[in-house]
Amino acid sequence: MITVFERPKSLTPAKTHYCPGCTHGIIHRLVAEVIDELGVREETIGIAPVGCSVLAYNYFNVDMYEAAHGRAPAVATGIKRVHPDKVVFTYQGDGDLAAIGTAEIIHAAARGEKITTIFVNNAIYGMTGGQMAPTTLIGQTATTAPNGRDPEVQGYPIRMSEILATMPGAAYIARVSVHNPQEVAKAKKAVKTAFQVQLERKGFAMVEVLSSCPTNWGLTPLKALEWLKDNMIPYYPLGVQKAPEEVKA
Amino acid sequence: MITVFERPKSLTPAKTHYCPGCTHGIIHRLVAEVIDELGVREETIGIAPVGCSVLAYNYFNVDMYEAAHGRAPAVATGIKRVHPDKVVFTYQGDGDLAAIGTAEIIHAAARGEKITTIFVNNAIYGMTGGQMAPTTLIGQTATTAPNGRDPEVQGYPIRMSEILATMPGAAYIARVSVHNPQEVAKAKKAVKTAFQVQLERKGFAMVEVLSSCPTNWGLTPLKALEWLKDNMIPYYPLGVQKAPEEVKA
Amino acid sequence: MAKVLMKGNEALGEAAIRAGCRFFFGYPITPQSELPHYLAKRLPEIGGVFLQAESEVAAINMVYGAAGAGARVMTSSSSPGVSLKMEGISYIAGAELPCVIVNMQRGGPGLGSIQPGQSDYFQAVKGGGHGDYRLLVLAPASIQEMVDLMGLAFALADKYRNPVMILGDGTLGQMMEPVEFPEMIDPDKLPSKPWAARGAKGREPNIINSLYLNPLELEEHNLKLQAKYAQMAEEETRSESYYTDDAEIVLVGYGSSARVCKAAVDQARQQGIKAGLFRPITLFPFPKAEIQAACRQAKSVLTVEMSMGQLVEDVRYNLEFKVPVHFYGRAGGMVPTTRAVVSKITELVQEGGRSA
Amino acid sequence: MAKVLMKGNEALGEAAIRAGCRFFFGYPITPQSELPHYLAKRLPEIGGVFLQAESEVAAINMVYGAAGAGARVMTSSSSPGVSLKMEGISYIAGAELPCVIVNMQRGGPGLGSIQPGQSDYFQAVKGGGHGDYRLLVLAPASIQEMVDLMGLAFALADKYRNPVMILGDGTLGQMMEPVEFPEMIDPDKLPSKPWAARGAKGREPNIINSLYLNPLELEEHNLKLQAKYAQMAEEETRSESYYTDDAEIVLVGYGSSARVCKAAVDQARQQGIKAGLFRPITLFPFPKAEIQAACRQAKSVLTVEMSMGQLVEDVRYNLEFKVPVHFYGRAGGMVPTTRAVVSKITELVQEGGRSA
Amino acid sequence: MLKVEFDEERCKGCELCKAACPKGIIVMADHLNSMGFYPATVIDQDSCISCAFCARMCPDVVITVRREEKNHG
Amino acid sequence: MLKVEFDEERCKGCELCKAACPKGIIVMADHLNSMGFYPATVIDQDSCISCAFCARMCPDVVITVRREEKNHG
Amino acid sequence: MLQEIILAGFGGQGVMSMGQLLAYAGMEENKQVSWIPSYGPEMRGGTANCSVTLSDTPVSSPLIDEPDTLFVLNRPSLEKFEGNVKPGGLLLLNSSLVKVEPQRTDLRVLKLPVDNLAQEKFGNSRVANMILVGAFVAITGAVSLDSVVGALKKVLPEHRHKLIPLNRQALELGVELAQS
Amino acid sequence: MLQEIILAGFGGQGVMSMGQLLAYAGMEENKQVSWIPSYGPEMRGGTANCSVTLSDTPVSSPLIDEPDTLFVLNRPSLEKFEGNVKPGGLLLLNSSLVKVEPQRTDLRVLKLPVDNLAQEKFGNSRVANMILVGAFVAITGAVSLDSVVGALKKVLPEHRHKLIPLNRQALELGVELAQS
Ligand SMILES: Cc1ncc(C[n+]2csc(CCOP(=O)(O)OP(=O)(O)O)c2C)c(N)n1
Ligand SMILES: Cc1ncc(C[n+]2csc(CCOP(=O)(O)OP(=O)(O)O)c2C)c(N)n1
Ligand code: SF4
Ligand code: SF4
Ligand code: SF4
Ligand code: SF4
Ligand code: SF4
Ligand code: SF4
Ligand SMILES: [Mg+2]
Ligand SMILES: [Mg+2]
Repeated sequence: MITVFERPKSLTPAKTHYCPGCTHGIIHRLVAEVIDELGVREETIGIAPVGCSVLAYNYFNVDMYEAAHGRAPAVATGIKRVHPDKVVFTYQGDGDLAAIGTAEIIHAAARGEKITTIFVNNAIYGMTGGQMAPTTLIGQTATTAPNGRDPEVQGYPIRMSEILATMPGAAYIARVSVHNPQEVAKAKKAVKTAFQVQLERKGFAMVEVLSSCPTNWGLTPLKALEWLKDNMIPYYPLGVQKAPEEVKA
Repeated sequence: MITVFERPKSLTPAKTHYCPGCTHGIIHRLVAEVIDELGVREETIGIAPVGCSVLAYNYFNVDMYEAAHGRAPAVATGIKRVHPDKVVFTYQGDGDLAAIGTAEIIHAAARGEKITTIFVNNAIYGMTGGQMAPTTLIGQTATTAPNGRDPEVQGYPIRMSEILATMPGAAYIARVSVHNPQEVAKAKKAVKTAFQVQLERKGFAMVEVLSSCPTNWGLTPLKALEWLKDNMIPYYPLGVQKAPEEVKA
Repeated sequence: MAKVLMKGNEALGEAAIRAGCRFFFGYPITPQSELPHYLAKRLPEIGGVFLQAESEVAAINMVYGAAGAGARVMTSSSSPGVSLKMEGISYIAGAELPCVIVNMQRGGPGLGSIQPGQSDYFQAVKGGGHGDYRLLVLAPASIQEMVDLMGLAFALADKYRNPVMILGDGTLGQMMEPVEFPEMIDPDKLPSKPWAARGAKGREPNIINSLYLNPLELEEHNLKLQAKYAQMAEEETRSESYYTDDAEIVLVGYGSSARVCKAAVDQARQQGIKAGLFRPITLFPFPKAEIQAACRQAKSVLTVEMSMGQLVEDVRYNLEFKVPVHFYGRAGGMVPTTRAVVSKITELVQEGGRSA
Repeated sequence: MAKVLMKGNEALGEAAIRAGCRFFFGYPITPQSELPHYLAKRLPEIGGVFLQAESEVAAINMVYGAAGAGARVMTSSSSPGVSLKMEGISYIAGAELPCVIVNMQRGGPGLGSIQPGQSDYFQAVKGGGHGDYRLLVLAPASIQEMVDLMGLAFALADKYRNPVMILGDGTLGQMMEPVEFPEMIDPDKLPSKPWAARGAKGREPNIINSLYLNPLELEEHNLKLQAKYAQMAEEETRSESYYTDDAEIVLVGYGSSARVCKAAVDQARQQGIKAGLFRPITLFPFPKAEIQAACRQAKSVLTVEMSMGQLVEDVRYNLEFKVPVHFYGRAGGMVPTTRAVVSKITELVQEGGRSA
Repeated sequence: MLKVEFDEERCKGCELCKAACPKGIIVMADHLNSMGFYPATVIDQDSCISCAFCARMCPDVVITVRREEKNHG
Repeated sequence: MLKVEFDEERCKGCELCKAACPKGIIVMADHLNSMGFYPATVIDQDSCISCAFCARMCPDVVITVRREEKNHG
Repeated sequence: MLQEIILAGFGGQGVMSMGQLLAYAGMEENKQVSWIPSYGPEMRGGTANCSVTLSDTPVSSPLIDEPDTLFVLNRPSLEKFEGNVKPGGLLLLNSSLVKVEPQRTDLRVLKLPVDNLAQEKFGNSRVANMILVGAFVAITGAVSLDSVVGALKKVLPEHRHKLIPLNRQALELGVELAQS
Repeated sequence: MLQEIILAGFGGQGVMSMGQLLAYAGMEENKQVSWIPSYGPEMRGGTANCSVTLSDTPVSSPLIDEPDTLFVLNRPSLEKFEGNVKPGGLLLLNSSLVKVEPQRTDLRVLKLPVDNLAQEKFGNSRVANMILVGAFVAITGAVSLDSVVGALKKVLPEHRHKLIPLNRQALELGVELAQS
């Protein structure tokens, strides 16, 4: 028998604290698989955000930081400037990256900081109890938008990939999803490219992964994936927003 | 004799502290003229930034705030939510708006906050002694980029108008210049539109004004205007980036 | 009004509304999030505005905007989030704007934990931001007191044109207790604020500002602020003294530690120990005369905190080292138990309350 | 090395380089900007990195990144900018990372002024951020001492794995004085930092973190931090005593106020008044034994600050109210004059140094 | 060795694997694991085509998938 | 009344008005004002076409511009 | 009177509202009461617990180290809290879910298969917790059954008020089982 | 010896480097010296000033309230600082630019039209300030002329070192004028 699928080396044996069916777990695994495949586990430094993935430092089997809420790109910059030859990635939620950390991610991209960002967009603040995120959809309810997001009051959901793709310093920006095995495969390819772009020192790279939060969306894990497909993807279209020439081809 | 040009009522009699030939003065005057023409002087609340225009609260003859560095859009949001019928504008430099205040301006735009922002882009930190701004051009020298901005180290200049124009909450975004009388006239038109868009509650409105800093560019006022035209405009193209349908037409 | 059983965070929200607050700007953080959740629902119902800001920094600056515009306005956070507000708070104090800031403290430093803590005491009372400003700091010890102090907080903020902080902790935010609310204040009927920026109709422009380029003017401004703080010390100190009259040992604690102390005092009294409790309710201004009176006959003082020793410095300072002041603290989200405090009391009483 | 005439801010930059610092992350602000200007030029020349961050918040978090990665790293700002760093500083202290933070204080609160101030004392020594952390705070009084203390700052930061603050003010940053520099330290020859995150080659992963969800663990972590602070108090206090041996009146001041005090002491002595000066060099840990020794024979103490009274509280606290402690402060960018301090001395001596 | 193997104690019973399996051979057990979940499992190992869809969807990395070696027999 | 009038004490001598004047009639005075600048001025008022280019470019709002009334006679 | 109660189970098993119900009932009787949840990053699927104090004198800390009564709705909760119960205290156990035996021998233990009972007797496993509450009321007398029924109106959302009679039946079953 | 000096003029008139020159010269003589600029939002066109202390004992505050010597290069500076000079102090005035008379009668005043002199004698107005410095040296003896010339190397950028002889001539002219 040949093993076709097993736990990647870049994950520790720890059980995660994620809710059942939360796709944070899938995304962790993809990142770990890519690190394994690129053979850079011992060269990699990861940065966990504040958010549901705050304990990612216990799950990735690499040197890790826990960063203040929203500041992972700044922390990554500090690390990368000290160790330009190491692989540095941030793993951030939508509250972390698109709200409090807006300035840090935009300026990391503007600087063309040679880091990889995994941006987990679940359209909600998972960790703190289902508050509205900058990416919460119009009409979607949240504990701080109990009647649904109203653009007249709370404004419009923000599309970070589109914004970052406008910046010359950003080398690779893609949006993927993990709502079925096919999309998971594509997501992994994007994550791999985002790490390769860093290894080739092309500039800033980010993969936005649409992710589910069954708990705060109030749905079963399966219904949550459906909701993601039916509601998030229309507003957050999948695809590569920006890539170096070679990657595009 | 008919007076064809005189000091607008919305400016106080105070002499400004600006350096000779600094175009901050022109931009102040344009804003004051527009407030006069719209007849909203007594309904207007302005917000001065931290930057060379920090003392703008002494120059505009309207209710004024001095805001913490970068936070004018948040301050404006607080005011506008309390007084939705008043006219609220922020006046901000490029360090203020495009560096430390990145998150605040992006989220004011995302919310479609019904305020008007005058963004004075002079590609430098004037107030603090000529440090690099996020908008400093490649190769341009600054006290913190003594050998000129190198994209490999400091990254690429940021185009805020282009970024903000991607946001659904932004109703009007335009870039203008004040390097000659014709452009000054166009700039005034844009400023007026940006206030009208607010009065019509269409959403967030911003005018980016390319401005000179003879002192920190190390040029005479006239040479500074030339440098602006020759160097800034190619990277920061003038024009309306985004407008409500009626305005476009 | 009938009593209702309510979570501290939610009760604070309702109390703010009763106090005439119609504007809230905040950013979520555990363990205070039920406060924004509550207001997100309630404020729009009564024509108010709830806005989730993009960060704590934005939130406090929105408060600056709304306060300068004349509104009763509030924000709320917990330890790391409050640290981010330090610059903004200094601006608000410098510009003399009234507002209420809630800190439901958790364990620190850094990300720390989300369990209750009291280790932001210094930050609250000494001014964690730059410059010689002070907050008026109120420390409730029950849900009912949180409600009562919220009304007071808005009144004092307006009276002094100064930010007022309600310093709670995760326990007070998360627990439910029965509570009664005061009548609703109509914000339109509050005294007007002629200094507020709402459009210069028929008057000279108002300027909301903390910049004084002329150092002499800034010094004068600082002296004015100090005079305000002195007046607060004169008029606004509050405290509770419990069995201190004959107490040989006086416990000092605020907020939820004070509840534990009270139970410990009761138990100690049952054991025949003359114990008492002094509970500062205003942490700034510190109730100096009151603590001196409460400890006049004490052989020793025991300060109990959920921190590694912050309030204890102010206790020693205000008692002017005339009584030995001991310390019992837990940190990191650990809460002192009544049993541990009682055994500390017994120990001190046996020692005769000598060495500090 | 020959003496050179140099601005305080620039001298600090060169001193950091001599101390083996190769990384600087900061954001411009008056009156410290010459420090980044200097390093922007010098660091790239020697293979270091100067990076202007998008904000103070980003800067301090870059420092967190670089410090965790094992580098000697520094940031610098002035009052409002330092307030913005409070959360980040609490994280750095919580994660036990070594770094140096410079605060060239200016007048506050709020935007205040850009003239020199000393009103961030509490923020520096009590922990303006949340949680029970402390900075080791060094207060130079001359350009030469700034240079000397910079070397010490990096050494202590590494020794304790704790952030060290150099607390200066606009005067020290802006003035020029002759200065001599120490030899260059080669950062590659410094002891290695096995805890640093630089890729888990052949070892278990290192984790840079301040989160402890288990409150007992966070409490233990806090106790460990406290033990460090106690060790600092044991081993690292520094101060200068000037004519205190027979002083009837002891002046206390730090940084540039201490210079004025020294001149005042000289003048008072000329007038036959037995005046002395105690100058704390470490503000945290406070040189308690030293100040008690210096004031043993004093009839009164006069604290001189460019603030409305912050250091004075620590002076009273550390003297345990055994000597009357008086206060003379200027604020808002005003600097005490020698003449005013001398007249305050005369006044106190005439009063006989009685009431505090 | 089994083709699909479930590390049952890690399973949170989310059923994402079950929904992803093209052969419909994943079922939820009727006992709770120590975390309090009904874990997923495969009874009919033979029908498994080793596509690993289940494993790819599993957020908890519960599943190991193997296939018979091609040139095996 | 003059067509172009300069509030001399406000002028910072930047010469932006001078460069903008299509008639080239703006010159810098040879005395300093109290701020220490050589202020701009117009000698040849008659040549002025009241286009206000000078005023529009002046950062210090030094200049007032008037024109003769059309139906003046 | 002082009753300190910890209620523990998986998130979603309803321990939080069970605790609130007791606190409300105490309040109806003008007792001093407090309720506090554990809060943390354990989310759905993790364990959840709350502490309730019913007292005649002011409640010191709402946090409870040594409960008089422990409600246990799942196995991890038994392991976590059993050791803390006061000697002689009460342990109420949902034996439909907890199959192991308690270790302590100094406690009063009542094991009720409430999930099964609720399903069998009322065809609705949602009221399982009420059987335990009924048993608690019967054994401790900390609050009256009427107060608990009265409190249901406060704890149940409006649209569930029609279930109050059913809940009362479940409570009564608990009383009965405790007394037998 | 203690010499406290304020130098004031418009920004761009070179008062900052004039002050640094004096401080360097003092340092060359192993004096205790300090220099500090005024700093503020006055930028180009505003007034600028700096304070220099030359002393035999450690310098207390580098800020100077009552200078022994005041260099005045423009009119606003005269108005701003004249009143502060110590009675009997020295006022050095560039009378090419300052046309008004000082008010104080208790000062030693030296008015030199240095812009004109520099232009006339050396065809280079850039060295005007040096004439004032020369006069200062001659009158106060606070530092020696040689030290000032030596300090020029430190203050002037490399590519301007060829101007040192010219600067020396200007300094000497100042000495001469002061002595006459
Ligand atoms: C400065 C600060 N503000 C707020 C918080 C509280 N907080 C923790 S996680 C979080 C949001 C998490 O949302 P997101 O980034 O979308 O991650 P998710 O949990 O959805 O994966 C917030 C607001 C904090 N820890 N620090
Ligand atoms: C929190 C904070 N950081 C830094 C500063 C210092 N500061 C004042 S103005 C300024 C930049 C001004 O540049 P810009 O916004 O471009 O305005 P300009 O002066 O060019 O008009 C800075 C960094 C400050 N006052 N507050
Ligand atoms: S709360 Fe949402 S995002 Fe967080 S672990 Fe649970 S399902 Fe995932
Ligand atoms: S420094 Fe530059 S931006 Fe500031 S006033 Fe002078 S010319 Fe204008
Ligand atoms: S490997 Fe494929 S066929 Fe086999 S159990 Fe998994 S999903 Fe089903
Ligand atoms: S996807 Fe994984 S966790 Fe979910 S049921 Fe299947 S095996 Fe269990
Ligand atoms: S109005 Fe026109 S013509 Fe007249 S001076 Fe001004 S620019 Fe010249
Ligand atoms: S543009 Fe204005 S300030 Fe400049 S020279 Fe002309 S009048 Fe003077
Ligand atoms: Mg999220
Ligand atoms: Mg600028």
